[in-house]
Amino acid sequence: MMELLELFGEHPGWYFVAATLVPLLSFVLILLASAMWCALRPFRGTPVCDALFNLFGGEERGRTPAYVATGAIALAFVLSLIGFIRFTAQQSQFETQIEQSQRTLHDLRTRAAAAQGKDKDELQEQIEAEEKKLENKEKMWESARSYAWQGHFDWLRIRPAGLSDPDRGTALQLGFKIDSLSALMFVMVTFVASLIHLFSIGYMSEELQPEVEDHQVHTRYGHLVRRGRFGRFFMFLSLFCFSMLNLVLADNLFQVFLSWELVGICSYLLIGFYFERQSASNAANKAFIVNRIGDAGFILGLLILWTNLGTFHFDEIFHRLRAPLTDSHGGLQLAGRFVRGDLDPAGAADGRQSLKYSPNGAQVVLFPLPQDRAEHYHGVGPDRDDRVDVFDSPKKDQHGAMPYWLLVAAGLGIFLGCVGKSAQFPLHVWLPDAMEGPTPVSALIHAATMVAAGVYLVGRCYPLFAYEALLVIAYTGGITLFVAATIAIVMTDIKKVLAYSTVSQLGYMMLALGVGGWVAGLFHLLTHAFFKALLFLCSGSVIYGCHHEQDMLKMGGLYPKMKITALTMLIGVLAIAGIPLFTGWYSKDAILAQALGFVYVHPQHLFLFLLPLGTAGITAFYMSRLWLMTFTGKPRDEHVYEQAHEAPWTMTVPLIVLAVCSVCIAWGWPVYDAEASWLEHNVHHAQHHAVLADFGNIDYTVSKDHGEYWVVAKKAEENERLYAYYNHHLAGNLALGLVLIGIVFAGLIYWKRILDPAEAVEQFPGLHAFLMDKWRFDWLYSVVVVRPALVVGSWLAWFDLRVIDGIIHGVAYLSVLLSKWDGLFDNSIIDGLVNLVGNATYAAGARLRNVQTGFLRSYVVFLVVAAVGIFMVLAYFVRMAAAG
Amino acid sequence: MALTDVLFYLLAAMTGICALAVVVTQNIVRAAAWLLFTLAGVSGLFFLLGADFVGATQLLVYVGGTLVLVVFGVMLTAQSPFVNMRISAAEWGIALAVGLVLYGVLAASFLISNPKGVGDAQLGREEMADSILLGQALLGQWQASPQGTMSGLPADIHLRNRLAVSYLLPFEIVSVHLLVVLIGAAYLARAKRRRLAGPASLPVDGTDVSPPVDGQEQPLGAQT
Amino acid sequence: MNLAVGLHHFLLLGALLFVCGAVCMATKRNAIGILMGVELVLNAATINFVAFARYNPIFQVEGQIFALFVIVLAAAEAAIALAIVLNFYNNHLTVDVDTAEELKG
Amino acid sequence: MDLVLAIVEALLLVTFVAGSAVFFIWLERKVAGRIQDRLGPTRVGGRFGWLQTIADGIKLLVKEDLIPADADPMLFRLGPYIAFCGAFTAYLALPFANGWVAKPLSIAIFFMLAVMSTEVFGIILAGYGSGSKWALFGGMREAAQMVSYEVPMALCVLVPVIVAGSMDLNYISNLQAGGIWNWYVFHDPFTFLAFWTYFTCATAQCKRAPFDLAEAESELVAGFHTEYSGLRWSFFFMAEYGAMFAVSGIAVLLFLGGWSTGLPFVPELSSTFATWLGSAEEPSWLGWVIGNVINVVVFIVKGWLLVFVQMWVRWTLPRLRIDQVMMTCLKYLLPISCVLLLGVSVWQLAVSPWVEPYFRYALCGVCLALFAWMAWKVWTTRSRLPVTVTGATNLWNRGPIPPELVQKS
Repeated sequence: MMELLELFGEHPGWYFVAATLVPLLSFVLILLASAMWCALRPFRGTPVCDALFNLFGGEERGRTPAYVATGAIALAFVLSLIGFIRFTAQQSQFETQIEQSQRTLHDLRTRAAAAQGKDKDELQEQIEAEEKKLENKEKMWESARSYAWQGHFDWLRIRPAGLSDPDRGTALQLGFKIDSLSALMFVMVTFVASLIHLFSIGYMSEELQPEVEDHQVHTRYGHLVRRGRFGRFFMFLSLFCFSMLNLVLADNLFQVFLSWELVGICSYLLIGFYFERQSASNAANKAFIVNRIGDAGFILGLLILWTNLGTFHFDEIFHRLRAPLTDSHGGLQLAGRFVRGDLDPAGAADGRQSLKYSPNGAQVVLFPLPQDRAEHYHGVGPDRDDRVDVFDSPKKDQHGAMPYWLLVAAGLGIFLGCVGKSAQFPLHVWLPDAMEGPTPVSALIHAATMVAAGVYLVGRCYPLFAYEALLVIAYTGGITLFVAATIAIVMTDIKKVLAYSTVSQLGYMMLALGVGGWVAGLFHLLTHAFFKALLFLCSGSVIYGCHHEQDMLKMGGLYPKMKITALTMLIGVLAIAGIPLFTGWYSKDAILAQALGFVYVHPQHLFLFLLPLGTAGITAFYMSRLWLMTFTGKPRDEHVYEQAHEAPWTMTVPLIVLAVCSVCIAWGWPVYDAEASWLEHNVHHAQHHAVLADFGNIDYTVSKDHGEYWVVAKKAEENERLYAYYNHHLAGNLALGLVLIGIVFAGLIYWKRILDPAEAVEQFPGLHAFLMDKWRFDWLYSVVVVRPALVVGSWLAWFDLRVIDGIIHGVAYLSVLLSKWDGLFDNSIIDGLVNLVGNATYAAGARLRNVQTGFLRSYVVFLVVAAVGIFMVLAYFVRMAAAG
Repeated sequence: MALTDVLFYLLAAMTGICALAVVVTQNIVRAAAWLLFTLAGVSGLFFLLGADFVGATQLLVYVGGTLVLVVFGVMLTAQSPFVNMRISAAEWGIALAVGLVLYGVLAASFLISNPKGVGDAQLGREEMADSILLGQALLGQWQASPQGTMSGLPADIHLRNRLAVSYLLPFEIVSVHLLVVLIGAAYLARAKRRRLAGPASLPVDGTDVSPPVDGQEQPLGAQT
Repeated sequence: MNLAVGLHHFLLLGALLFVCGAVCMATKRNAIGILMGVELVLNAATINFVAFARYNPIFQVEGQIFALFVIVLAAAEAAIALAIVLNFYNNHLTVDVDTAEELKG
Repeated sequence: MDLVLAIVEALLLVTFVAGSAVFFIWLERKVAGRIQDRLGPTRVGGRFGWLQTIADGIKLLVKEDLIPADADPMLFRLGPYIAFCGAFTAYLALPFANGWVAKPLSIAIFFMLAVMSTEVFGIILAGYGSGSKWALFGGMREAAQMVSYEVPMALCVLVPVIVAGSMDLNYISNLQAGGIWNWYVFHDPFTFLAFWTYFTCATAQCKRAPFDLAEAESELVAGFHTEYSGLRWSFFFMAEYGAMFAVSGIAVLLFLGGWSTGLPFVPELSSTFATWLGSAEEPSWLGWVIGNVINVVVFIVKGWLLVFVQMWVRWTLPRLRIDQVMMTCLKYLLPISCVLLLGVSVWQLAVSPWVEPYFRYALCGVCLALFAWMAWKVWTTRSRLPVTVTGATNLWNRGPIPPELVQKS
């Protein structure tokens, strides 16, 4: 215990490790308890077993699992909050010093301007001193910007056979890297997850009863009746949280992949929670299989990286791929970017090849590790000598080269994995079906854990995405957000609408990441988590209140019935729509601004701005449609309306808390300033300098003696970031106009009911049908993938049954024959021998039995006779010895 | 033919004859009596040999203790003193034959190996270790380790650890062992309920050997 | 063989006692009789010890001490044996060792 | 020559044992008569009733020896002899005076205990061989009692042996020569207690009252010698009285200074006389003999006193029950004797060097004072011994006696 505390003291990163492990602990606890319960159940009756059985919950296991899981995740939240506070405190001390010295410098200058004479000289001296101090502060600022807690240990070490010493060989590591991004993710995930747990206690309460009747499953004897699965649900939730936290915690791709798969299986288990329902099990399978497709790409990327770089560790990968910031002569022109070149066949010597720098070369230079000693390093690039010797199979501390297309492929592969997880355009089909799971699960998947994982991973791996890969990401996001939004317009299932809104919001994030809005995308990820969780929980509350009625066509006018739900959901709607001063506003405008800047610099990608801009309006439209259809107007279904009621406090309290968060979680000072968001500022700390290198036009020509590099706008019209910075309000206002239009439309149609949606449907029946069929993706996949797969599968099955099984059966038949002969041999000869020995022994024993009379005196006689015999024999030998 | 020789022959005759009587008699109590004379004769031989302490111990332990114990055993377990526990003449024959062979072997072994006997030591020469010497040997104050090679020990063993050899520890061990044995015996033979209900069959001489009630006749069981 | 008493005479007497004890063990069916036989054998050993102590100065201490040990251990043995006999009697209502044949093969 | 000497010694001892037995029988009668107001012994048998004992002897000699029908004749005959031999052999190692002992043994006391322990066997054989259940019971009881009382007795004997550092009785009693405070009974508290414990055990060992369960007439007719008569019967009593004197002699030798007169500043007599009549260079054997004769007298008187005490106890105290006898031995005397043994060892090792010899003086003084006080009381009360009409005596009565209770004689 004390060691653990000291560990916390000396390395605050362990806060987050602990926060990760706590849900796992609760998972294990609940699992063991349930296992004991099941093991003891048959043996009820004996007092001991009864006592234990009741200890583990008895006949009707209460809410204990829920309390355990909720307590665990709440504890994780507290831990990560403490860790986050300590982290930010350690980080921001640099900046406070900088700002304060800047302030002093400023007023010194003003006073210097005012003053004259000798005190002016004094002031000048002071100014110089302050400037010199500020230079060092700039260094500190840089170090603060890339500040991180890390640590790792070798989990299993792969070394060539016969290589015994533990240091060589490559190791799969488990570790943690805490920068401000992951710290924020921790707080967000644990917080939202805690609220969702709390919500679930109420929502899943009917699973508490020993017998639950599932109205959606029809058996021959009526509805299915099964035992409640309260504990199982919370067990899965805990595992889910653990996997997500572990993913956020990871400092290497391998660990990420592990938790990646864990998240996948958890989503499978939770989506298929009501696995008796055909639809639920189908949805679970669908989610799982679609994710497998993505993971195939992920594994591909991992393999490429492993073979070329020999490491999974994020920082090592980035150091290897991106050019170092400085070398012994100061800043580099290509600092932080990929350095490409061509191998020229000449100059090959002792396992090296000479690589010549060219802007579009087919190879990428791999830079040596470590890079902490920039003095001894001589950079590559136009401003340095443009040749470097690379090794064929480079060690980590040597120069190397890998083909550029492989790098792109690796990036695309990893992105494919993210596409699967985050339900991006080609693979988005599983997410709406995932609504089959319980609503809290949907909330968890959509807000905090699963879909966030993809975006988070893209953000994490940003430095290894080549330009083409980033473009693919951006377009994928653009297409996704548009497609999903259009589908969401026509959906009438309240949860489906939210699902598609999630998809489109994720598209926003992807797009932002693709166009260099690293901060914007992850910022949106965080804010979206809050209001999307809020929206889902609200929908869950509505569904709960309407007795599992999800169709909005049967709702309406529910506002007086459930005020809290309605108001909180309204807040969520406004937030996602991007009304100013709500969280969505800050993040979405940042994305739009970044897209605008990108499009300005690269006009050929105009759609990358138009799609999100238009979709902003569509989003506002369908979200307000959702809210208005649900809560306003006169009820469409009297029955549902009569039954409707407000949810218990365990469900409303999370709503209120989340509503507050989704209003003011992103506020900064001044509040109305979109650029001054506290959250964005924090995320910005974690930004890798590669982002600046790709989109920021970092100027490194400042000489070394001036200190380190910093960011300046060289040519504003070529700098997406600066353009975005200057035109933030332009993009924001455009979006706001569209948003207002969308909201007004929705109000006219669904609240005032001046316009009738049916007319629109009649006017564009094809479009409507097309949208209702979700752009016919499922049909497309079934035609292109599923059916061919089935046909091929049938062939393979035939081959399997006939040929493979035939061979196996033949072999089996032969072996049976052999063993029969062998058995004969065994029975006759081997056993014959054994029995012979046994019988002989038995017969001998039967003979010798007569000696054992059981009469003491006969034993004595034997004894004496034996003694005499031995004595005589001895005497004989002694005589022989004496005789010589 | 000194007096001691005469005494030896007397005692030896008494011992041997009484031992034979122990073998041949069929009444167990008489056997005990014969055994008493045997043991007494043996102790007399010890006194004759000058081993006073051993002789006295023999008397105290054997005659006063063991033999009384044996007789108590007889009394406590007697269905009837004259119950027939004879064995067949064949077994008698076998036992006697084997015994004679054994005796022949034993006698022959040392008569043949050393016809004249070890030296010509006569009784009466005062070279027997008296009790004081014995005690000193027990305490290791007097050298008590074999000197010669007769016991197979190297000849110079007494030069090095002459005073080291002490029989105190074995003596203690034996005494503790004796205590343990007594406790164990008392536990084993503690008064238990007879398995057979009802009084035992009355012996012909009217000796009532029904199970002891207050333990007055059960020195082993009742007194510890 | 001279009439002057020497080591032989004691050894012969010890042998006689030993044989008597052996035969006693071999011919008695009474458990206590067998115990007496054991005592005889032990006495034979004791006689030999003391005789050696007397006639072989090398053993003038050991002989007596071993004799003492033999006597004490004989007492212990008798106590245990009698306890066993009593138990045997409690269980079989007899001391005829021939009835103790539950384990006879 | 030594054969003749051995025979002479044996004869002397036999005569002493037999004679003392006769004397003890007479004494027993007188004591019983005195204590229990038995009028017979105070009247019959001529002067001091000495003829009575002679008559008894003649009667026993001429009486017929009965052997019951279902007795085991051999064992029946063997019993008395074994018992008598046990008691008699003990005298072989019993020194009557300095150096006057039949067989000087360095382990005399051990030898005596050993041979006296064989007496049990005679009694067992007698009890069994008689073929009578009373005899059998008596024998069994007797055997159990004697076997168990041997243990604390031997332990108590070990106490002075530890003090003296030898088992040679002669040596031990010589150590106690000089003043009475040199007697081992006063040596230290443990020897003091050991004396009383030993005496109790000895009383029980030679089956005297109140431990005479063997011949508890009220329960079993006469114990192991129910069936005996005549000479064999008298052998038992010779054994008993012999044992009485033997244990008393042991007590005297171990605790009460043996043949030392107890007068202060008088060293061991025989050597004194020898050097007095002769010189230190060649002491005269005449003086030796004279001194030793006095020693013998002193020793025997002491022994007789103890025997008298045994009789006194017998005719004073009621008889115990057999389980009480066993309990007394095994629950009280045995632990006490063990404690005494340990205590005396500790005393010899740790305490004795500090308190010697003052403790002896103190204890001796206290005991003598006590004794004197008791003697004074007895003497003063004996002068007007009240004899009530019921014949019960009341030794410790105070105050004037009502005259009508005084028996005129």
